[in-house]
Order: sequence, then structure tokens, then C-alpha cells
Amino acid sequence: MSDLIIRIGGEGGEGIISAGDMVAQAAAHSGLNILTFKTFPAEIRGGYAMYQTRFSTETIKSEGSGFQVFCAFNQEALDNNMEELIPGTVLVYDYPGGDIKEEVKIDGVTCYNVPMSRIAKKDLEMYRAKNMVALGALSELFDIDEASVRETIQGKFGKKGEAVVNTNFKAIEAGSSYIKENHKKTDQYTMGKSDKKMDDVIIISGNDAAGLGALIAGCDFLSLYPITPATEVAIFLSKMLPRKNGTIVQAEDEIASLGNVLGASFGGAKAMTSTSGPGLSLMQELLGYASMAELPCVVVNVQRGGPSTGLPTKHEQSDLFMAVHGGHGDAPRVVLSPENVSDIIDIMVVAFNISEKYQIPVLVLSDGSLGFRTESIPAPDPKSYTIVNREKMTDGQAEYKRYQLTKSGVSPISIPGQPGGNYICTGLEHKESSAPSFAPADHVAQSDKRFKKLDDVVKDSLIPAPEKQGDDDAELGVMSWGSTMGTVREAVDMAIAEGLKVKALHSRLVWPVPVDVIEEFAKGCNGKVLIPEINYQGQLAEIIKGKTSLDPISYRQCDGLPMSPENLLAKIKEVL
Amino acid sequence: MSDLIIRIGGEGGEGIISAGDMVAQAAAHSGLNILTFKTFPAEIRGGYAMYQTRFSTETIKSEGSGFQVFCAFNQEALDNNMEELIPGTVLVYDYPGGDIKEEVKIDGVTCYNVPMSRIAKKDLEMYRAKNMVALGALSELFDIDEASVRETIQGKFGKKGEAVVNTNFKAIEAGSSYIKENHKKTDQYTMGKSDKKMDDVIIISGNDAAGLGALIAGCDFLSLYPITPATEVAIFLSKMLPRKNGTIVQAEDEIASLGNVLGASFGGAKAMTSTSGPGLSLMQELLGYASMAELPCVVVNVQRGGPSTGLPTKHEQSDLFMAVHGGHGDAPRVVLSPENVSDIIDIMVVAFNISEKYQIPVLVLSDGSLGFRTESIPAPDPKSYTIVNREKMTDGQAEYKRYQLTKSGVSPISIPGQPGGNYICTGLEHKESSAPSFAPADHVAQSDKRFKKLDDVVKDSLIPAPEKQGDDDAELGVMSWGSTMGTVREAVDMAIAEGLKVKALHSRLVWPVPVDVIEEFAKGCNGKVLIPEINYQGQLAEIIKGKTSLDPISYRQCDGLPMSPENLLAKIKEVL
Amino acid sequence: MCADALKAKDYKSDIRPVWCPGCGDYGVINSVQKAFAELQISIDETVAVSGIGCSSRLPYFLKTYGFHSLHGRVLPVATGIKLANPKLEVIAFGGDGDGFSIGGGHVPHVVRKNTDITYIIMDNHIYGLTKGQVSPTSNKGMVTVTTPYGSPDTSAVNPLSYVLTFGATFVAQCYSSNGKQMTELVRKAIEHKGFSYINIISPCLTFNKVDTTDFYKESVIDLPESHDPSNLVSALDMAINPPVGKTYTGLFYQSQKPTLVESIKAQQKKAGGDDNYDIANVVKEYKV
Amino acid sequence: MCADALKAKDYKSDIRPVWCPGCGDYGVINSVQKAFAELQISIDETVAVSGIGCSSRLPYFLKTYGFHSLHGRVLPVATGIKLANPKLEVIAFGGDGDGFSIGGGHVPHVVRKNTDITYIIMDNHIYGLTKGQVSPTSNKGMVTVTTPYGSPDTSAVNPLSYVLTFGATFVAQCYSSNGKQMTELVRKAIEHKGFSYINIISPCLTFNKVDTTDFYKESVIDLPESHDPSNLVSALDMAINPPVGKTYTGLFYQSQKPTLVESIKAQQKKAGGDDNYDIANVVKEYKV
Ligand SMILES: Cc1ncc(C[n+]2csc(CCOP(=O)(O)OP(=O)(O)O)c2C)c(N)n1
Ligand SMILES: Cc1ncc(C[n+]2csc(CCOP(=O)(O)OP(=O)(O)O)c2C)c(N)n1
Ligand code: SF4
Ligand code: SF4
Ligand SMILES: [Mg+2]
Ligand SMILES: [Mg+2]
Repeated sequence: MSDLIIRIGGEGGEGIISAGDMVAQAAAHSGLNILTFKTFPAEIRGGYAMYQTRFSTETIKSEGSGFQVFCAFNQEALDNNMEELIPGTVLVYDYPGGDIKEEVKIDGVTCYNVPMSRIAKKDLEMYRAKNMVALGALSELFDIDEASVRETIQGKFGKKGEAVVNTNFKAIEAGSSYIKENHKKTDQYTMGKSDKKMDDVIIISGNDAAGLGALIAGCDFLSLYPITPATEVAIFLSKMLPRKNGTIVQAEDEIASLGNVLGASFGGAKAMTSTSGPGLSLMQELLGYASMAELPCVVVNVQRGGPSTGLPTKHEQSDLFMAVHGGHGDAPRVVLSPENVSDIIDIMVVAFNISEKYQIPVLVLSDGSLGFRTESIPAPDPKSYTIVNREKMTDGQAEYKRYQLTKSGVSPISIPGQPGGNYICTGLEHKESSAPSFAPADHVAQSDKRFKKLDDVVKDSLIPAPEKQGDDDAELGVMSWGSTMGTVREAVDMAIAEGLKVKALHSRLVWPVPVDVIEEFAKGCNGKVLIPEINYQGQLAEIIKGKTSLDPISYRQCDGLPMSPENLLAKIKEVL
Repeated sequence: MSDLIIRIGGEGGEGIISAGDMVAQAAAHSGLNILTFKTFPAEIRGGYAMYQTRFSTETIKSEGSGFQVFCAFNQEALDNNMEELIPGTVLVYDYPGGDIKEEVKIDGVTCYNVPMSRIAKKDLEMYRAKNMVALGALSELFDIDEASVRETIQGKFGKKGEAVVNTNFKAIEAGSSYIKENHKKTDQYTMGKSDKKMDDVIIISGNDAAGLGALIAGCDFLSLYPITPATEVAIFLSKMLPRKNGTIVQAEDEIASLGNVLGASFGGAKAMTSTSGPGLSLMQELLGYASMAELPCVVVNVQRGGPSTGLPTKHEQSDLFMAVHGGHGDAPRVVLSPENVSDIIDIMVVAFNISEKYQIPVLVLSDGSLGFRTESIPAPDPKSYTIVNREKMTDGQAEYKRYQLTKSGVSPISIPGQPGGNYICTGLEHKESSAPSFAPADHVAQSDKRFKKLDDVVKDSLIPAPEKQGDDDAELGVMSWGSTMGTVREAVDMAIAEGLKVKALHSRLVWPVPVDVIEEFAKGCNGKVLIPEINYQGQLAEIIKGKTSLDPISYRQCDGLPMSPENLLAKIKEVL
Repeated sequence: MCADALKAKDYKSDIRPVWCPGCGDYGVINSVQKAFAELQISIDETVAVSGIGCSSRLPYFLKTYGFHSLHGRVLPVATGIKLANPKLEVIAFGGDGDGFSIGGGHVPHVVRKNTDITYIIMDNHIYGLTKGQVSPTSNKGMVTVTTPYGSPDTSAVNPLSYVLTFGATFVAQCYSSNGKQMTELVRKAIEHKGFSYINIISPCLTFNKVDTTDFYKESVIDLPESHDPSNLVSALDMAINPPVGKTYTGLFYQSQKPTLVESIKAQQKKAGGDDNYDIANVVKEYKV
Repeated sequence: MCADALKAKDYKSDIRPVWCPGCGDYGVINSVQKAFAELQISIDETVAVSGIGCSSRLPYFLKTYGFHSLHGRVLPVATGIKLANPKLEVIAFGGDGDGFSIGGGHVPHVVRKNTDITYIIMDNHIYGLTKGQVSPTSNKGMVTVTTPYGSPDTSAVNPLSYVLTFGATFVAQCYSSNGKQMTELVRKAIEHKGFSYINIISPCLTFNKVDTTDFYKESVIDLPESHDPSNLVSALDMAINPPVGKTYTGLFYQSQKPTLVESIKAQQKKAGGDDNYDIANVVKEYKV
């Protein structure tokens, strides 16, 4: 098994992102799995940007821990990563002639200098090619398949003409020549290669995957307001929805977006919006309306660092409390959270299915790491998914009651245009007919109706059942949500490999809390459950404590970064 | 001890409210304590309206359970109250010649007919005097002090001239004459009288009391957007604030209101807004800003029935989840909840004090019952309150750092105009200086700073310590919040009087949860704690469970009405 | 009209209006029902949408489909309904506070996109449902419960110039006591292709003691015959500068522009829109 | 000017601007600092307020007090600051999206109340910070990441007629490359009593490839000498109907009306406002 992490860091705008993308693409071309991770400043220009790619012949579960290779475009990048340049790692850096003014020597770290800026500027006379020079050097050093790199460049620049492609080839060659001529490889890292057939593999980002999942689910309406780090979901759908005669609207704000969505849903569309924390805060009133009026709708929330404007381009999982408890009054919602890029596609389909089936708002909590990262994943087959549509009023029904009390809490819905289906969609408490009523009995009955749905949601097989990892009998159970689930998988694998008695439970359903499954899981480890998550308050831990008999050990990291498996493993050992 | 509840019911617009108000005023004039309770339809006209007054020589803790006397203005009112017309109660009703077409006979219920409509319309030729006729009849029947009634009428109509006053006297007399001439009192209820000096008593509604508390606290800025049942807070302050050169603004919406408030607070004002659930939902994003930028502000939220537009004129306590967990990201807030009208005044002062001292948003959760009800309470002495103001930057300080890391998490604040205090108030994560920073260390340090405050808030003596009721050793502890605390007091008194081993804890601080006090309280009753509240999900119970070792028994009522002490007593007996 | 034609009363729902006796909104709903009958509008393919307020209760009293949304959100919701199914007739109702205060941020965008809906505001210069506070159309100095010393707002919002500025393609004003004109304008507004707006002066008898029916009896006058509704500048002039103490009613402005539905259809065409588009094509684009 | 007079650079903070090289916003901040120096404005008694966007970062680079609020909320916050302490000079900054999209609902009210603040929008016809989506001032058909088939919005928002309609008392437009005119207009706007608005055309080089500096070099022209800034109708005409392909810069309109601060002071006076008012008087009114 090969497993390598290469990180590139520099100033935003220096082409870090595209260099990283190309490394990843080339690796995938050579049959490897990849998982990328990028952070960039909240400003348009300037500030530290970072892109890392993890390559493996095996399935990749998380960003991993640290890196093996770091490529520094400038001094700030070098400084920022100095602590992680531990013995055994490799540094490739821009020197001499660049921002870094002195030769670097670090104990136990193999350091290769490459005058990337100078080569680009002086030798090639094209400053913007610095990233390609770096790419060439990295390819040479770590044996990134040359044909794959060339294919990637052809794919990316082909449309711009032969000349552009050749220029880039030249830069790549300059980088690799510099290494050949000046360095002898002394480290042991190579990217490796695999014979895996890549015919059925796609590389896609989490945000695009959310859009793809929506398309597969049958979504035909999106209203959006741009916001980092969620905008790409909308960009994807802006391009794709019109192809199937779907509608996309850029609204004046997030309130209007969700207003559009609820109107469209009432009109019969499968409708959604995508946003991040600040936008979701603004949607709270209309989300409550959706619960009350029982309108299907899906909201994808790609979390960022909070509170307030916070850290717009950083990773965090701190919108769970709001997702579950955000609006006024008692309003039932469903909250789902995907684990990785492939999972997002599936969970989006689940979200639409549950929303349609139960006529309830469904929130999908993605996060900055998941939204921005790309992964190589098996190409999904749209036809293979189960698609559920809302139960409509049967035509020609006499005395239709929109909010009829039923055993499941779900009542058939009429769509404008259906004769005899006339009702008023309302946010006021109401009788079965939809006429307003403030009588105690109606409030009690309709509240029961609205909440009853959650009992069935927990048991619904449309939602992937929580997955167990490790032996039932263990000394510690670990649970998390969203992208941190990947970290848990990897850390628990490591722990088990070390012979520790640890297990994990992975649930995409966050709310309603799948109480029975969790209780059973906790039994096998005597109630000792660790909940790692990326927020300050330990939001999932508090919610689980509030709803189950567990008193979980909450482990929070809240620094704008994903949790590394090593870090979590250390915590596991600490609490064992 | 005398304790009597008279309820009047009829159609909105028939003068129910003013008749009820006069009964209450007259009673207070005779030295009795009063506590009133009204409900009215969400529509401007029509629909069932109800006003009840509880009179007692003792302190009144809640609306009570049911009524002893019911006065029905029409058939709907009669129907709505039929179940509560149990043996031992008294009915006074409009018959013949009114909306009620048949004589009423109910087993065990004393029924007095009074043709209120007919007397008003035919005899007096003023239909709108129906409520005064009723008042006359009730005064005669239940011995409401005649002088006090006259004084009340004089007080209310005096400004409109002698003629109007006399007209009302005539109507009162017509009502009382009808009783004298046609009925012989067969029930045992009388309102009674007390020698208590009423010089230092005021009658005030919960909403006015919230405004009064704000004035005492030194509030000098209000921005509001009208919403039932909170508008009266703003109406009060609209009148009063300009008297002290304070500023009031009716904004274009709730978002603008809180925006105004945060701007004003930054500018040095003690600023607040008042709203209800839907408005608070809209404020979530800016509330997060206040937490992040550490701006003092007070938001009074008078809860109504939810979710969504819900039951705008009904009582409910279902905004707790949102108050505590409403916005995106990890944002600390303080949530206080007053128990009764007198308490609102004190809690508003506490809210401003805590908000200023800790530079943190403070939410005060009132509710429909508390906001609309009036009570006779001891007149507060504004000068007797402790007033706390924010710690300002000392003038002439060198290198001022707005968000300096301090032990308490609180750092001195400069006010525009102070030389050398320049900084930028920001919702972005930042360094101590206020310059934006997305470095992990700053996010960690500033998050710690923001949350550290809550540790001190829990222990702060500015907040009334949670009160204990009953013996420490008990079989059951009861806890609640907001106006339901009054119900708990009364029910627990009843339980103790019956010899049951029950105790209660009353805390105005809801969030941060006063964990230690609660744990200690629960110890004395072996962890068996009952939490009654007026919402569907059992919001306080879940929050307490999430934060303490308790697994409380949640008792929810969610029908738009306050909980009656009898009802709660029955529940206490059930769980004991 | 044929024998089984729908009459105005056929558009009435079973729910009895809850407005105060004499409220202007009664007149409005009558005219709406008459206009519906004149157009023989389909009960099943019409949606009446509203926000929150006395006026926003109107959809409950119509037999069509209805959507009683949130305070200020009538326009985004109406837009969503229309775009989901352009075959539907979508009519938005609301009050001056709902439309121009809390909902005011939506107006410019729904108007400038020429969204294919009809928007009818019952303008009573007051917040009715919350019992009488100033609204954006109240005049400076107005005394209400929240402005006991008079409203400090220097200028009121002029609904007509508001929507004209953003490019509304149908703009009219009428008075709730003039049923004939109102019915005709409502009919025309519904027939209009694109965004149509009617400001209906609809007095609140209970809380507005300034702009009363007595006041309007004197002040409401028809637009001069000479006014040409295709002339935008004249329309703005009539809206902003009526004779002192007077208010014009009638059709201020009408024009044609591409509507939102048309523009979106054009986008779909450009994208090669196909109802049976195979999502597998999208997946292919992401192949390594 | 005396020896220790403040220079433009004295208004610069320690934080280095983060805008792209060539961004129009650099020109704007230069003129703002120059205007500050011309007015010798107090660093301690001035507050620069903003929303969210590239342009909204401006206050960080000024040495005055600052308030970087939320997306769209610059006007409510600026209002609150001014009302809390009318002695402060309050200047609001933002972008076209911040001001007219998410914040558009606040504009009519802050304008019509003649709130005593200066509002400067850096209009680049695009969302800069979120990397290039259509804004309300973008033209129909514009291709961006969220409108790959062209924007369907029939008309763009015209910021000048927007604020003129609601009764703005100072309205100007300028171009970020014309420092002299810009500095003068910023100075006048700050000096103006009541609400003043400046629309600054400030190109986004990175994401708007349509409305570029090259484009504006040709199209920006001064208002005709004949234009009378006290004439509202002319101002509207200049705003709505510049010569084809051209955009006017200069002072469109200026007038005087009671300001919000004045109106509120009048209210306080009516109430017998007294800084030492004894709250015990209020309590007395509730005595039984
Ligand atoms: C978010 C929110 N804020 C406030 C309210 C309270 N509210 C209900 S209706 C209304 C104003 C009604 O005025 P208008 O729109 O003019 O309608 P009218 O009653 O005059 O017909 C207000 C403020 C609400 N329902 N929701
Ligand atoms: C509630 C909320 N929604 C969305 C965003 C994301 N956002 C930040 S800036 C911006 C638009 C910026 O455009 P503009 O105001 O024109 O400023 P510019 O960057 O062009 O100067 C958006 C949509 C946000 N910060 N908050
Ligand atoms: S309060 Fe005014 S607007 Fe509301 S129903 Fe009564 S008269 Fe009509
Ligand atoms: S993205 Fe555009 S607006 Fe933002 S800093 Fe760069 S050039 Fe300026
Ligand atoms: Mg109104
Ligand atoms: Mg912009």
C-alpha cells in the first residue's frame, strides 16, 4: 500500500490551487485514489493559501495527518508549516531568487531547493508559470507519472491552443531538469502507481457532488444567494439544471431564496437552496414555516468557521445546534450529514426522498473541508437510485383536507392545478381543512401530527442505517458526524490495528437522533463513548446527551482545520 | 384568606377587556391583590375573547386553576367554558334578549341570568354599555366594593367628561338593580376586602413592566418592529423614553431593529429591542454578530404560540431552544426568564447589568401570559436598584487593544469619541487589536475569551440566586422557567400542604445553565426532578439533560394556555 | 356567458372574512371576485398568495388555491410558485407594511425582473393587524401608539413611484369604495403579461383616524383624460405630483418587456433544455 | 492650514489593503482620505461603517473608528450609531450587492427619514468577494458563474433613481479613476446635512470583464453644465436617460429637509425631554 501526502503552500493567486489540482489529476490518471484539501484566505488577493493531495492505492478516508512532502512558494508558507516539518519529511522550496532569502536546513528533513520564481521569471520570462515549474520538480522528485502530467495539461489547456500547452510543457521540463541537474534524491517517497482501471472513476468536489446528488434526486428548482463556501453547489446547478429545463434563480438574499423554494415546492417542484451559516441564520423563520405548512424542501448548508462572519474560508462544524433547534416554536426538521464526497451524492438523494415522503424540511450539513475537497470516487449510476415523490391527493377526491390527521402524520398533498384540491398553505395553526384555528385541541392534534413524522424517519430504510466499525465488545465507542466521520474511521482502524478495543458508529442521520441504535451501540462499550467534532461547544455531544442515556466524552477541536487521525488516535488512547 | 377567580367571556370587541380591567382595578382599590389573564383572537374583530381576574388577600402566584365565577356574554363563550362549569361554580349569563337563546341549567352550578344586551340596548339605548351592565351585576353579586367601582369609572372616564361618567354609572346601576330585583344570592363567593394600604401598590402589565425595568436600568435607546404579543413593551417605551431624551425608532423590520440597537450600543447607548418568536428568528444572524463583536444589547422576546405564525395571541414557552442555540457557529449568549410581573422589572435591570458587564447579548424570555397579564405589585423604587455600566477604556491609554485577552474574557471597551480608542468592531475572527485573523491560535484564543464569560455569569451575584422552596430532603424536585415558575410555586405549596415531600428550585438564569446549583438541588431528591413547561418538545428538560447529570421527567402542555396549579399537582402526585 | 359560467360568488370560500365592519378590504375582495368572474378564471389554476396583516387574510376567503406566507415574504413565494408552474395565475395580496416595510427589499427585484405575477396592495397607511402603528405610507407627524409625539419620518413611501422606478410594466391605483373602476383595473392587471401592480386605497376604520373614508371621498380623483399610460415620465409625474390634497386613481402606466418566465425559458433553450435529459451525461464530464 | 494639520496619510490605518492590484477601491480610499484631510475631520469622532464585500473592507484601512457589520446591514447599524451620538460623523461604505441586493430593504427607509449619514457605494456591477456573480446593477444577459446562459434580469437597478425616488437630499456619482472630482464630491457629501449618497463606479478588474476601466474611460462623462442640482425631475432624467452608452458623473441633486436627528430631537422636546428625568414619575402613573 502506498500513502503519500504532498502539500503546496504560498500566496493566494500564485497558482497553488491549479498546481495542486494538476498533481491530483495526474495521480488519478495513474490509477491512484486521491483526496485533496485546500484552504485559502478570505481575501480575494494575498494571504496564505494551501493545497494538499493525499494519494493512495487504497480508499482514502480523511485528509490524513500532516504531510510527507511540503512545497513552499514563499517564506510565509514555510513559516506556517515549520512545526509540521518533522524528521522524515521532505521540503521543496523556492530558492534562490524568490521570496525565501536563505537556504533552509532542518534536522532530519530532506530539503530540496528549486529557484521556481527565478526560472519562471528570468529563464522562461513568464512569472505565472512558477506553479508549473514546481509541478515539474515535484514530478521528477516523487515519480509522478510523466505521461499523466502531460495528459492533464493537455486536458486543462487544450482548448486554449497548442501554444499555451507547449508553454506549460516547457515550464514543467524546466522544473524537472533543475532537479535532475542539481539534486540527487535522498528521501524514500514516491507516489507509486496502480493498475486500477480508471474508466469508472470521477474526480469531483464535495460541492459539485451535492449538486450532482440533487440532479439525481430529481431536483428541478434552485434559488440561491452566493456565499462562501457554498457557492459552488449553485454554480454547478446553474449550469446543469437548465439542461433538463429546470429553473435556477439568484435571489436578492437568503430569505428570498427560501421563499422562492417554498413557493416552488407548493407549486409542485422539487426545490432546494444552498447556503452557509449566515444564510441559514436568515432562513430560520421560513424554515419554521416549512415545518408548519408541511412543505418539502432541501437546504444544503456548507458550514464555515463561526460565529458571525467568522472565518469564511475555514473548516468548522458549528451549525448543528442551529440546524436542529434554530427557529422559534416547536418545529420538526430532519438533519443529515454526509461523510465524504461520494456520500454527499447519496445523502442528497436521501434528503429529497425524506423531504418528499414526510413533507418536512431536510437540512444537509456539509462543511468547508468536504465542500472544497476533491476525491476520486466510483462514477455513480443515476439510474441505480431509488427516487421517492410526495404522496399526492388522488384526483377527484371529495372534501379534500390538506392537513388531515393520519396515523403517520403525513397527509396527501394537492398541487395547484388539481381540481378539488384547493386549500390554503398556512403558517397559522389550523384545522385539518387548513382553516386557521387557535383552539387548544387543534394545536395539540396538529403538533402531534407534525412531530409524529420523526418517529418514522428514524426507522426509515431510505436513510442508510448507522454503520458499525470494529467489534461490538469494546472499551470505547467513537461517534461523530459529517466529514469528521472519515477521521474517526481512520483513527479507529489505526487503534484496532494497534490492538486497542475501540469501535465506532457512523450515522448520517443526525436529527432526529437515532436513539435506539446509539443506546445499543453504547451498551457494548459500557456507555463509554467519545464524540470528536470540530466546534467549540461540543454540539453533537450535547445533543446526544440531551436525547439518550449517554454521557459522552466530548472532544472538540476548533481552529479552522479538520481533525487529523493521529490527533484523534492520541485522544482515544488518552481516554481509554 | 380569600381567593376568587372571576372570568368574563364573549366576542372580541364587546368590551370584555375593559370590563375585566375595571373589576381588577376596583378590587385593587379595595386592598386586594390581583392577577389577570386574558386571551383574545388573532383577528382584529370577532372570535372568542376572555378576561379573568384572580383576587386574593395573599400574594398571587399564578392564574390559578379554572374559576369560581364565569360571566358569559354569548353562546360561544358559554360553550367554550362548559367543561369548566363544574359543581360549585357560578354562571352569570346574558339572557334573555342576547345571543344565548335558552335558559341555562347545569347540575351543581348556580346560574344567574342577566339580560345585559337587552338592558343596554333597549333600556339604556347604548349597546356598547353591555359590559358595564355586566360589571354592575357582578359587583352586586360578589360584593365588589361599590365606592371602588365608582372611583375606577371616574378614573377611566373622567377625562371624557361628566356625561360619559354618568352614563357608565347608570349602566352599572342597571346591572346591579337587575340582580337585586330578580335574584337572591345562593352561592358563597364574595370578593372580600382588605385593610392593606394601597399607597405603594401599582397595577401594571408584564409588557409595561418590561419597559419600566428597562427605564430603571438606564436604557436610552429602543428600536422596534411591532409584533403581537410584544408591541406593548415598545408602546410603553415610545411614550417614556423621549421624556428622558432617549431615542426610539420604529424600524422597517426586526433585522433593522437589531442593527440599530447594535450600532447604538457601539455608539455608547444602552440599547434594546422587543419582539416575539418570528422576529427573534430574523435576528439570529445579528445576535451572532453581537456575541462575536462583544456588543452589549438586550432583546426582550415575548413568546407566543408557534411554530411559524402559529397562534399569535396565545401563550407558549417554545422559543427556548432558539434563544440558547439559535444562530450559526458557537456564539455565547445569556438567557434570563422572569417569573411574574414584579420580577420582570428586576430581571430587565439584571439583563442590562449583565449585558453591560460582560459585553454579551442578553435575551429576556417573557411570554404571552406574562406580557398581557396585569398584577398589583409593590411600587418599585428606581433608586434602589444597582446599575452596572460597561467598563470603558481608560482615557489616554497607549496602544489600546479592543479584544485584549484578559482573565475574565472581558476587555475594556472604547466609545467613539474617545481619543486613542479607535478600533474596528467586527464580525470576522480577529486578533486582540481587532484586525482580522484566521490563524488557528487567534480563533482558539478568542473563542475561549468569548465563552469564558459564561463561567462568571453563572456565579454572578447580580443575578438573583436560584430560590429553593420546600425542604431539601424530598422525594421529588420541580423546576421550570418563566411564568410557569409561578404555577410551580403554587402547586408545590399545595403539595407540601397535603404532606407530600416535594420541593422546587426557581432560577431566572436559564442559560448558561447553573449546573452546580441544579446538581446540588437534585441530590436532595435523588435526582428525581420534574420539569413542567408550556411547549411540545420539553425544551428546558432537554437542555438540562444535555448540561447536567439529571434525567428529568419532562411534563409538557402545549395548548395555548398557561398550566394550572391543579393540573401540575396531579402530575406531581402521578410521578411521586 | 354560457349557463354554467362562474359567478363572483363562486369564488368565495367557506371561511367568513374577519375584518372589522366597514373595512375597505371588503370592497377589495368583492372586486377581485367580480374580476375573476369576468375573466372566468380557473379556480384550480389560480393561486392567491399573501404575507401577514389584516389585508393578507384575503386569500382565505377565496376559493382558489392559497398561500398565506410570512410577514413580508409574499413576493418571493409568489415568484417561486409562478416559476414552478408558469401555467398558474399567481396573484399576490398584502398590506402597505407587509409590502413596503419588512417586505420592501423584495420589491425592486421582483419588479425589475418583470416577474409574471399581479400584486395588489391594500394601502391603509397603517399597521392594522397589530393595532395601529405607523406604516411606511403614513405621513410625517402621524400620531400612533408607537409615535405618541408624532412620526419622525420625513417622507412617506410612494408605492407608485416605487414600482415605476424599478421598471414595473403595469401600474394602477384605485379606491376600495369605487368597485367599478377597481374591478376593471384588477381584470386588466391579471390580463397583463409581466409584473402588474395595483395600489388600492383601502381605509382602516379602526386604527387610522386620519386617512378615513370621509377624507378620501373628497380627495380621490380620476387621472386626467390627457394622461397617456405609455408615458413613463408622465406616470411618475402623476404619481408624485397630484393636485394638492388629491390622489389620482386609474391606470398610470403600462408597457411590454420580456418577462421572467420568458427569460428563464430562453436560458433553458440556450442550455439545450430537454425534459428527458440524462444525468449520466453530467457524470461523464467528471471522468478522470 | 496650520502646521499640525492632518494629512491624507494620517487617516491610514496599519492594516494593508487586501484588494487586487488595480481594483477601483484603491482610488476610492485615497479620495476619502484626501476629503477627510480637506475637512480636517476628527479621527476619534468619525465612524466608518460597512457591510460585507471587497468594498466593505475599506473601514479597516482607515484610522477612524470602524464597524464592519454584516452583509446588507450597514445602514441600520450606521443609523443606530448616529442616533446614539449625533456628534459623530458617520460614513457608510459598501458594494452594489451589499447595498441593493441583500441590503436593499433598508435603503428606502434610511433615505426617506433623511438619516444624517453619508453613504458611499463602490459599484462594480458584480459580487467581488464571492468571486463573480451577477449583482443588481449588472446588465441583462451578463454571463457569470451563476448565470452561465446569461442573466435573466430584465432591468438593472439604477442606484441614483433608487435613492432619488425615496427623497434623498444629496445624490452624486463619480468614477474611481477621477480622484479630483471624487474627493470633492466626498467632501461635499460629508458636509451635507441629512442623507447623502455617492455612487462610485469602481471597476472590479478580476471578475467583471464587461464593465472594465477601458469601457469606462470612454463612457464616463460629466453632467452637463446646464443641469441644476436643485431640480429633482432633471436629476431623475440625468440618472435614467444619459446619452446612449454614457454615464454621467457629478452632483445630481441636493436639497434640504428636516433630518432624522432633528425630528427625533423635536419629539423629545414635545415629550418635555429632560436628561435628569426621574423614573419615579412613571411609577406614579401606575399607582392604584
Ligand atoms: C416577522 C414578523 N414581524 C412582525 C409581525 C407582526 N405583524 C403582523 S401584521 C403586521 C403589519 C400589518 O400591517 P400591513 O401590512 O399594512 O397590513 P394591514 O393589517 O394594515 O392590512 C405586523 C407588524 C409578524 N407577523 N412577523
Ligand atoms: C448573509 C450573507 N450572505 C452572503 C454572504 C456572502 N457574501 C459576501 S460579500 C457578498 C457580495 C459582495 O458583493 P458587493 O456587495 O457588490 O461587494 P464587492 O465585493 O463587489 O465590493 C456576498 C454575497 C454573506 N457574507 N452573508
Ligand atoms: S383593523 Fe383596520 S385594516 Fe384591520 S380589519 Fe379592521 S378596519 Fe380593516
Ligand atoms: S475581486 Fe474585484 S472588487 Fe474585489 S478586490 Fe479584486 S478587483 Fe477589487
Ligand atoms: Mg396596512
Ligand atoms: Mg460589487
